[in-house]
Amino acid sequence: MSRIGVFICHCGENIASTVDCESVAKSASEIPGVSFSIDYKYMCSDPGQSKIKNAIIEHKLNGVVVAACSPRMHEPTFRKACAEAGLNPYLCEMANIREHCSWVHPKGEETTFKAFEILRMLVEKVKRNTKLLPIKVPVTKTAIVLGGGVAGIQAALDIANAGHKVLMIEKDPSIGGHMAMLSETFPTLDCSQCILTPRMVEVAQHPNITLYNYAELESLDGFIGNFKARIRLKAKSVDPKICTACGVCWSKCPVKKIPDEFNTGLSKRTAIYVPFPQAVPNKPVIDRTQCTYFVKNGKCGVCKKLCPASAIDFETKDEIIEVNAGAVVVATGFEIKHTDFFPEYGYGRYKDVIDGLQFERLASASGPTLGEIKRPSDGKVPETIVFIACAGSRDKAKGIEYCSKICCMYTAKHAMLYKHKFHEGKAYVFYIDIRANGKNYDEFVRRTIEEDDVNYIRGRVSRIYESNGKLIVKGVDTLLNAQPVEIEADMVVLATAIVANADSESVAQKLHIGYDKHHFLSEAHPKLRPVETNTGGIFLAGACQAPKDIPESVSQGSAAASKVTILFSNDELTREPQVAFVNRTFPPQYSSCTGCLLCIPVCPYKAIEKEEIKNRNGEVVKTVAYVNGGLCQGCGTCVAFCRNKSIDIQGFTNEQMFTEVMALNF
Amino acid sequence: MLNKQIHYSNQQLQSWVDGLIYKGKTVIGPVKKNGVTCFSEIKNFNELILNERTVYSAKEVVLPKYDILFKFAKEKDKVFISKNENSLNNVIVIGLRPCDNEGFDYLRLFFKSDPDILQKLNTFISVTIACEKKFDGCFCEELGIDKNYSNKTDVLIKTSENGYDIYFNDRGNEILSPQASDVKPAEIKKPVPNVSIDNKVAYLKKLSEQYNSEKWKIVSMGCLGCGSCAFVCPTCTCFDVQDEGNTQNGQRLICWDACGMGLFTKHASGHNPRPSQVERRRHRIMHKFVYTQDTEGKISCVGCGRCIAACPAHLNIYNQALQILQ
Amino acid sequence: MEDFEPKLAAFVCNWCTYAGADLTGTSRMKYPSNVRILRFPCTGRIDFMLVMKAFDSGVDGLIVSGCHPNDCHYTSGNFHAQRRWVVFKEVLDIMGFDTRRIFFTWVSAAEGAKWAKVVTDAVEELKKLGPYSEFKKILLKKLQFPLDNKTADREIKTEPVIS
Amino acid sequence: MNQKINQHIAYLMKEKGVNLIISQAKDSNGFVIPHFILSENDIISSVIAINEMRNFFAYLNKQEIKSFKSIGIVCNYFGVKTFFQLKFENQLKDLELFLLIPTDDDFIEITSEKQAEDYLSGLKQSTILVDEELENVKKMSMEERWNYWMKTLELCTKCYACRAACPMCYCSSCTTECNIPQWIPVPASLHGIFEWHVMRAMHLAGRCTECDECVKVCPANIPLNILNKGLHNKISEAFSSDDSSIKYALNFFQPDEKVDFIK
Repeated sequence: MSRIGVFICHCGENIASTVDCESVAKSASEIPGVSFSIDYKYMCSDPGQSKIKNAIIEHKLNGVVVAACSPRMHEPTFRKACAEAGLNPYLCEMANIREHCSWVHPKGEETTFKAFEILRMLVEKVKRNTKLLPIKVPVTKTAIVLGGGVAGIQAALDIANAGHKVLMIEKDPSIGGHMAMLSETFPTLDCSQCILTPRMVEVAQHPNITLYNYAELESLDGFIGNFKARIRLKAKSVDPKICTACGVCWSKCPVKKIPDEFNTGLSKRTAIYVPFPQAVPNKPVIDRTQCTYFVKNGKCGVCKKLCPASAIDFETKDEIIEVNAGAVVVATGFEIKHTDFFPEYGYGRYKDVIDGLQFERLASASGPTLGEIKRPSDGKVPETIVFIACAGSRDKAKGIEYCSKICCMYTAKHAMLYKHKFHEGKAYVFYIDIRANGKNYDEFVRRTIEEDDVNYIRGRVSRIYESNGKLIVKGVDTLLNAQPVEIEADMVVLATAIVANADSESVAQKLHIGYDKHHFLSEAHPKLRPVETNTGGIFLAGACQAPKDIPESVSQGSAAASKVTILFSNDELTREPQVAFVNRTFPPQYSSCTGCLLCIPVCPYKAIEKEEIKNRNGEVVKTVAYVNGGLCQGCGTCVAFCRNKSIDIQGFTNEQMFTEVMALNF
Repeated sequence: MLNKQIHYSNQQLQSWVDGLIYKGKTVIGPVKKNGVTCFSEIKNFNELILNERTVYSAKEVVLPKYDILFKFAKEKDKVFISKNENSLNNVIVIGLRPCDNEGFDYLRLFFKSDPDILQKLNTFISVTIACEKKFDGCFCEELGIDKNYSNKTDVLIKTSENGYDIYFNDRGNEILSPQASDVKPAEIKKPVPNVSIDNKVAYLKKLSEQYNSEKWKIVSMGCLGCGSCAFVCPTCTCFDVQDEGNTQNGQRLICWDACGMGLFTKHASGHNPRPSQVERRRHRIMHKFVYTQDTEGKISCVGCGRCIAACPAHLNIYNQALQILQ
Repeated sequence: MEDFEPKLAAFVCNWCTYAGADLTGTSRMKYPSNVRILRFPCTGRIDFMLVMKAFDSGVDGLIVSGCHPNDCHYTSGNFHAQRRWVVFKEVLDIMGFDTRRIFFTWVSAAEGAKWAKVVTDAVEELKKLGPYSEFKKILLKKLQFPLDNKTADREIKTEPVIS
Repeated sequence: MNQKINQHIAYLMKEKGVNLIISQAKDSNGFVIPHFILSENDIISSVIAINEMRNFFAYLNKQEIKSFKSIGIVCNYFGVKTFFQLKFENQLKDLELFLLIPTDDDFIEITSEKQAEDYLSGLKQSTILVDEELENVKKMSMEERWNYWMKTLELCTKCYACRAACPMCYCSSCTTECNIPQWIPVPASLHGIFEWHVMRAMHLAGRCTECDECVKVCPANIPLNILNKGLHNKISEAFSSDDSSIKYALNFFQPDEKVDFIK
């Protein structure tokens, strides 16, 4: 028998000024099944909530309807209050008589009557509500960290240090990401590798971290706490367990003219290679797209012959392993636009027009020039360098409307490094705005301008062309009445835009997470849930979400790690029970589901799968659909889709919705 | 007892029926609706279709496909109930066939303890047309029903040379109100003991011995489990009681139900004592030919053949019974 | 028809239109009070049978509304709903059901003003169309108050409900 | 059936372990009825024009028939279409089926989805179905249409023969049998009838094979195929951009799909 309690809130004057709450409470008390009805000034206040709690206990209520504001506002409040009084929170419903009634209609009988009718519908619905218990899902306390850049490294170390297993997947032969390529870091100018490599080594040596370098995620199935990932371990052709990294192979490899990715093409590497001397793990791999043995069908094999440890095996194949994990941290990083993206700057034809990352390699002590700034074209030290900020960024015409965030700072850093290394040199920076909003950032830029005498010109560069071995940079100075400026430069550095990885879209699809129109991965909420995605258990760290500098990437890595450890702090995960389920009944029917399985493609979360019902002898007696409660997000599309109502959704069951509709009762 | 007789020409028959309608009687007869012959109220003689067997039997007059027993409504703490009164006073059903009358006769036995329906059955005046020919699938004669005569009707119309011979009893007299001079006493046909039919009925009863026969499986193969046979049958009486409405008001209805449907015997527990069409088909055949011999003293199939025409697989209930007995 | 007040129900999704209607409230826009809003998790959840049931319960018109395509909280519920409505509308059209009385719209959480307009327009349209008596004719008639002595032949007093 | 088929039936029963053939025959009243062949003795020859043939796939939903496991079924084009659709919907599991399609004096045998697909693509029909009655109904005004249907549906007794005979209505428990909540009113009042037929049409939309079995078995002569064909046309019209591999239009959508009546 229903004993519903009805609580009508005045919301101060917000409701009471147009709705006669007292009379609603009185008429509500006459609805069959309502055993308690009261109106009060502020139902959400402490005394208001106590009224609900007391009534639940005193009148043994088995359902509560609070007629007040929108359930989107206070449903959790009142459900919690009910739970505190011992009533299952899902037996509480809210009737929205403020946003949908008192605020949108004038004072009058009509409005009061509408408030009553809204209330009546909810009373009828709540009569059909059932107790729901939160769903418990076991949690596999292993995290996958996708990407071994600084954000991934930070996340992996934090999770591992919290005592959980971490599987790190890195597509390149070494972890380190973009940060390993940098020379010095703003605003303190400490050496990037000096601060990063200890972390990289820590990852490699951490007992809780398993590193899969030269590997890619094939697919991810399952749901929060219970993911199943398939990882493709690309064939390295070198057994890292045997290899001693003596270096014979790469020094003798005959294929020597491959542009070195790590040095942004400024130097060459061999087909068997370690990407950089501090690589972690420091073991070579064979680039099969370049190796003569693979390109020319078994000719060559020099490395194999020379390897003192016989670590080289041309026969190894890509291996796919399956791992279980409870959470995924996506830290796949970013790419930059290369100079060939800019027609006005010569489509990358001028060797001395380089991008910021190339400048980093030039300035790096371990770089191709051992830290000397030399022109790529002839190796001369440039006497004049022009830096162009916002190359591509904030440019709607180029389809990149956003600010790449780090260019202002690294351009200042580049100019400063150049001036430190070559005091006589002239440095010009073309900029639109200087965005130096971080700790010590603005001071750093000021220092560049004031102490290091870098010439900042506010304006854009319209064109660069070569003339007599010089690069003529034509631009305007908007601070000097848009006067045209022409600079004869020896080198031009473009602070090119940061863009999402080319495979960002396919990664997002593999992970079933969203991405924005620039293909950066989407966070669940831009402000309040910046490291979560819309898919439970998958978190974002670093520049895969948006352009970020190192401190931000690191803090996001830590944030994602803390989300993961929060998730792993319980053996079981509690989920909202408002999920769909396929009915079950006794034999010989077992379920009214006939197993047409047409509902499977309807589910946006791939939560519906085929299930075989077996009898005691293990024989399949019926094939039906099964909704995985861990994956279901409760949209109910399958419920409306199912022809014979075999699927239902808790909290919005067919019976509840039917009754609510019939209670319209005009 | 159809103890009187009168002769009508075509014209006279028509003006009599039109006269009844004119007098405010509710006349129900076979008409064509959407290409389907069925019993419905007529407004003029020409609507009548007298040379066809109706798809749905005349039981609809007494037992419509759904009927409201009563309505209820709630106001404050009071519940009001209003009983539905629909008597068949003033109703004349024309164009019945002898089989329909046999059907009504069975219904009278079946509903002997339901005063409401019994009253309905006994109120309306029946006008029967004797069949000259067999219709598709008819087998009434096999069951001892005279297709040319029925003493269970108030008026019997038989085609004769240049018109109709009309036999009637006292109730029929009321609606015919003939001129005394035209009326002749009719020869009263008394039921003649028919040994072969009695033997056949006894033979059909032997079906109960075949209750566990394997042949039921073969017989039931064609049955798809719809309710068309029961819904067209003149002697199928099963109904389902349904409450419609909400907490404020609603009504209690009786609706036709059919033993061929899977839900018919399904218990609330989920158990179904007739789990498959084998048991359901067996029940139907046994009910028509055996069970009612025990309960009402006669077989309840009247041989009208409507179910054969309506069945998606055109299963012949009588042939199937014989097939089991073979 | 002057003083005919149409009865209107609205099936809305929780994430867009319900929130949009909330916004109408918070921005204190006004619209006719004829509408009753029912909250569904997603337009994908709105069973066409429930649309039928709304007309059973006596509405003269119905608003069905959810997130704009591509804005679905559940990514694709509204796309499935959209196809469903195409077919459902065709069934009703072939059967001669007055589909002018079903208002399919998309109202986002930010479109408080659109919601007010949708309701206002629907009520206006329904006022033009009048009550849906064709459909109400096929419903079984309910016992209506006040009852006269003839219609109510028995009166039962219920006891107060005891648990 | 013709001699070649009968010979093959005998072969199937003797050699292939087929223990039931659902064949077709004409009864004494000229109705086409199912003819169940359980042994070679049951084989009869009969002459039924191919377009007169019925679609008896609904029998395969019966548990008693399913238990035969290895079944032959004599059918025409619609049977093959039904077979294909049922396979797509994961039905006919654990059944070994032999479809026998009579031709002039020979027959075609289909046992797999692949063969069915080939057969069907060989007989590609126009995607828009033409039906005189449908055209007439479409021409009517809304009020006329409503009255037309109310008049036609009036005779429906909800015997559910349309459901029973429909091969696509294979649900072990229909929504009509669900009583919490009672989706479809039980009484055969116009209201209950209307809702049932709307629901039936909706559930068959995009799945119906247009075999018209529902019309053939309806005692009340209700032209349900108007609805079936109307929906078929609507789906081919509205979702024609779907490629042919999509076998069910309603659990699928195209990105950025727009519908004009949703404002």
